[in-house]
Amino acid sequence: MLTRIPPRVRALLILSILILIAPMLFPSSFYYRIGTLIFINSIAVIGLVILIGYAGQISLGHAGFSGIGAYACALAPTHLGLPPFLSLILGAVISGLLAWFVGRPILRLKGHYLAVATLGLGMLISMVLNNEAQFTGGPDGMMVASLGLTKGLEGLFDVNLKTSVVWYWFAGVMVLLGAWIALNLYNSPTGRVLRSVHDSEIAAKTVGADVARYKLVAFVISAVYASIAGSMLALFNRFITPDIASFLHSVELVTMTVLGGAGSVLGGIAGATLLTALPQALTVFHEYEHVMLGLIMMLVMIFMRDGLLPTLRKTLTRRAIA
Amino acid sequence: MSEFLQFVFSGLTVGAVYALVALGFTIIYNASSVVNFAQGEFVMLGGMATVFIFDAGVPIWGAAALAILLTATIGILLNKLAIEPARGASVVNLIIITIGASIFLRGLAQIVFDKQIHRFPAFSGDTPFNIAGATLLPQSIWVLFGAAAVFIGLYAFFTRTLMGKAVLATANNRLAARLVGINTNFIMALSFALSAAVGATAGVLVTPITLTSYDIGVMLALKGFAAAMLGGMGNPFGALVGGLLIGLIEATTAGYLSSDYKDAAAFIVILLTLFVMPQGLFGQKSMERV
Amino acid sequence: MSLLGVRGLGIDFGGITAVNALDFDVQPGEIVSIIGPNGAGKTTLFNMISGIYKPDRGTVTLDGDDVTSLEPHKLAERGLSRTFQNLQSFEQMTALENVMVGCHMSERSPVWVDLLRLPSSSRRNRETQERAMTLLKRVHLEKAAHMEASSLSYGALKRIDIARALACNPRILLLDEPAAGCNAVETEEIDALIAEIAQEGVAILLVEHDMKLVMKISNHVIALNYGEKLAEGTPAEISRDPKVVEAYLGSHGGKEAADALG
Amino acid sequence: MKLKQVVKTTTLAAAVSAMTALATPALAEVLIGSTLAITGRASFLGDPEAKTLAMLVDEINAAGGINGEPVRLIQYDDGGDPNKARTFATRLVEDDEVVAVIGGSTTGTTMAMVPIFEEAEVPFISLAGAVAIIDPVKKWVFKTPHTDRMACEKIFTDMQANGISKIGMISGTGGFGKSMRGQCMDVAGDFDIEIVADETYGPSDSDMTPQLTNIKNTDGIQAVVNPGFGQGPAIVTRNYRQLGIDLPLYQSHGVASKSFIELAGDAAEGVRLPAAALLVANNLAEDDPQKPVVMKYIEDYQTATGEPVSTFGGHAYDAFKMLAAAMETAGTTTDSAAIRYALENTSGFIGTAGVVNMSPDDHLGLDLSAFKMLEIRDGDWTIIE
Repeated sequence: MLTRIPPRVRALLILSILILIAPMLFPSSFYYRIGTLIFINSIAVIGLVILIGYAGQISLGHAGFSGIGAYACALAPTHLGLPPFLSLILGAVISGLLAWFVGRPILRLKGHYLAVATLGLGMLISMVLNNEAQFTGGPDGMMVASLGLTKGLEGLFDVNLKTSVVWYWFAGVMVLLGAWIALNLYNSPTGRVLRSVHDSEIAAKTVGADVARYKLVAFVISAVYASIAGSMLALFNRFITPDIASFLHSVELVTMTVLGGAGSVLGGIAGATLLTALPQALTVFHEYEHVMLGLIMMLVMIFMRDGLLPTLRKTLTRRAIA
Repeated sequence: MSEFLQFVFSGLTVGAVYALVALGFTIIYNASSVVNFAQGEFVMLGGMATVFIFDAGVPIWGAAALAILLTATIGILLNKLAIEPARGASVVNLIIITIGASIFLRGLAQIVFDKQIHRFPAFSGDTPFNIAGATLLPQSIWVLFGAAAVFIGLYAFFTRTLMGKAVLATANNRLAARLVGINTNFIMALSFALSAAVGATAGVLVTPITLTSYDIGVMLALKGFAAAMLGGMGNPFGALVGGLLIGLIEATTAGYLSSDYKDAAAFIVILLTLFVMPQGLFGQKSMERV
Repeated sequence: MSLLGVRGLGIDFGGITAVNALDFDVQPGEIVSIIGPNGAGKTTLFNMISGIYKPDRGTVTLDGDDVTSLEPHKLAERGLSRTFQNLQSFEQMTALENVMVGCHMSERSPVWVDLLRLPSSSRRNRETQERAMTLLKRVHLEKAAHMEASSLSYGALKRIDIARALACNPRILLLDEPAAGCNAVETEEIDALIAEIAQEGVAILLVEHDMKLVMKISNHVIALNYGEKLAEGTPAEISRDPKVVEAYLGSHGGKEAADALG
Repeated sequence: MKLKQVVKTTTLAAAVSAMTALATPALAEVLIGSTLAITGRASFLGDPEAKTLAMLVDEINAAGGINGEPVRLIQYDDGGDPNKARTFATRLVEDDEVVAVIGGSTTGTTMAMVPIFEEAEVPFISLAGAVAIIDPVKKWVFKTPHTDRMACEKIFTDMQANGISKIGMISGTGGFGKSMRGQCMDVAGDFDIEIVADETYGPSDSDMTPQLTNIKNTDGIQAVVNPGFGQGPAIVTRNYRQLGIDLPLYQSHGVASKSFIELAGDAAEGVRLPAAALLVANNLAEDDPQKPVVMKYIEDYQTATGEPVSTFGGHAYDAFKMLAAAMETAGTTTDSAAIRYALENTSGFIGTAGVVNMSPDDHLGLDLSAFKMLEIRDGDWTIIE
């Protein structure tokens, strides 16, 4: 019966159900924070699913856009008097514009050259955030205004709410929204071109697709996703440091995307879930955390090349047939 | 003038290390089209292993040789256990695999060694040479000559020896190489061993100047990767020039412009170069075959 | 005025001349074949005409307009479409989706329309899907519509390639060895398909090693060797041309020469 | 193929079990939490801190615990990442339900966690340097290390005494260096000191001769200060001697461990820095009240770990001892408000950093006298006051 529902709707249904029932399994309110972080990471990862999974273009610098989003929310309220929510949009606009400006020359590059160019872009953003301490507070970071979600809801309904619980639902809705858009794209004229670029850029060109433009579209969309995720992290934590824009964070985002399965939105979210929750589970192993993380990355990429979720799905369908 | 010379000395010393890391990238890339992000870990292993073997009472030369040998073995294992089983995987997968390997090796190093910063004595003391008002440490000369020797050695290996030519043949066309009787698995193992040894050599040469700890690999891998791409991936001469160039840009920017933005200057130069020359300075123009 | 005009076209790779001083024309509805031994520069010629390589010399015109070195997607908009010798299928997409991508020019829409899945986006999706299905039927692959391209046979992929190129509504179609790797039945089918397309008024430029096919369907044949035009004429003229025979004997041995002689 | 299948299954199984291992039940004990940079760039801070805490918990449990209850330490490694630190802080408060927290090896992680403890009303003792942590005073936040501002003041006092008025500064761009650089700029005027050259270097830089050449060539410069920690200061010191600069070089309390002398080698000779008594325990006067405290810590730590002490581990020592004392004074191991009150009223506590006298306006409780000005002579620290 489930198979008659279009895959797009099915994915959104599964996601909604998971978001709804997960809190019933939470042993303490702390897990709302983990859930929220998973959702925030998922948003950035969905953007990368569009860039890496759909269009086949790698980026090792997307944390830079998260940094822009985060610092827009940190700086705009104090310097421009903008409310935090508009700051989030301002950050997304700036990230999108920057991606649009630098995207064209960068996306002419391929493979490892593209990797090093995006890496350089991310590093440059991270260096500005680190060095311009009079604005950004430098490496020690700065406080961020509150989005006022909890206060607003408490005022509306005259109840006492926990910030992380409110954020869990807010971020959950944002993930659904982000996933809805990415899934819309998948089977649309634009999405098809992106996916064709993934397999053969030349063939895509010969059917009349302006490949450079479509790659740019994917780059800008993914930058906006990363920026919104960065803004949300800043507003959720109410404190931000330039670490958010670091190379390691970029790598973390790409790893989440690819580990879970870059080609699918649900796969990306699975990757984000695994890598966000894993360090919490690995505290038991303490000093072996890095060894295990590295090992998991290698094993999954060697033995499950399409990522966790697609491989799992294939194994299950094969079993079902057998 | 003396100040400019000082910047050049600084840039060349640091650049020579980047060049050695970039050469390591090149060797593996040429044999397997893999960009090995664990390259920085080879440098770290070379330095850290030398420190610990030296502290155990082995003379410095023996310690260095053992450390290089150990790192080369780890290179072979990396190939055997992580790269070979992943043959045919996509670029992104391979990037994640090698980054995973680098995280793994770093994690292992902090358990096997420790998290402290270390150093061992310079080979020829710490009394600097004074050249036209600028100073140069004897160890810097070791680094520079070491980089030059590695480069010349590799050049001779690839152009003069049958084995070297076999590596190039494998790089060019794996199947054809196997058909003419080249043991391509051996060639791959050899390349990883060679690359790891070059990285470890860099670690040995440079530790007395830059010190070492379990986590120095990340930044070195980034700079070395950038240097290799700037020079044009796969070209050893490009790697050498790219490395030295980045070192010089950093040093002169720190000296003349702003020490805050010296790393930024290097990356801006790389970005601009790639915009104009998408294959790097000396990279081969690849013609898409359709 | 010819539909496609090639004048003095040439390109060098690292100092070696791959194609030189080529002239020819293709008229609407005409089937022109390019033949020649391996390495004669046939695919290079295709790559120059379709904008993938930038020629070093000469011009390419469409309807008299100079289109030399125009980006491939601009050429597609002007009605030039092609297939590939070594298959450039979108492997992770289904057969149907492969052809749907070919319909790109008729379904282009603003990105935000697709992102929000506005009704117009869904409508276009449906229309494209119907059209792509019709094209798949035309190449007898409707049964494979929902299979991933990577799981299809070489012969099937060759035909998907043609369907995809047809989806662009081309006025001139460049086919690079469409029958390579196909069995006798499939070759027959492709043969018929090409003739049918040409009858609809589409000009066809064909590279093909199967000489029987070439001699049977071509209006006009151009023989290349070492990047230069060796001979040009009707299939009958070419098969009698001593230079062509020698080029084939010299490089390919007797069998193919015998084939070439029909 | 079979191997592949096996690995696939085990990887999946590992992933699943990792997800379910998130929950751990709590017992009736004194739960003290800590999150430190045990790995990562600041691990040379977090590593001795973590080891010190583990050692002290064993010690106190062997002696019967606090108020007769055994202590359990829940220790997390945030790798110096503020986002992780905040997550662990939330976990300590909401999931582990600890009564107090020691941690935050760096200012960035500390500042990220502060709002959590303020909101949850859990006493928190930070081990990070910046003055911003306790200025302005936050109700539930304390710290044990001297502030970077105090280090600047101590250095400038020494300079003033030596007639130095024009200095160069070369600082690391990591959090510690950057913050201390700002504090030094702030207070320089109070000591009639002018900073005429201001250079920086990155946390993983390996050669600072260009920056030092610029400082060397600045007119009228009389001394150089190097705020920073990690390998940077050791390289700066070596480059300083390589360039033959013979002006006094001041390092910060960020290098206050024996390994700095080892790493910088002969070049360290003559370098001055402000540091806690811990480094010069042997040279303290017999009647110095700190002497028995620091001697015992040094001995215990070296026996427990086989490694030399650093002042960083000392910060953790002070924090734990102060917390234990506060719990004993308050007579409770559960009432966080009472523990906080006792902490705030700590007076005459003798730790490795000095004598601590806290108050509602001062959640550090150390003054400049806690700092000793040291000089490196013959490969060892000497007090020069």
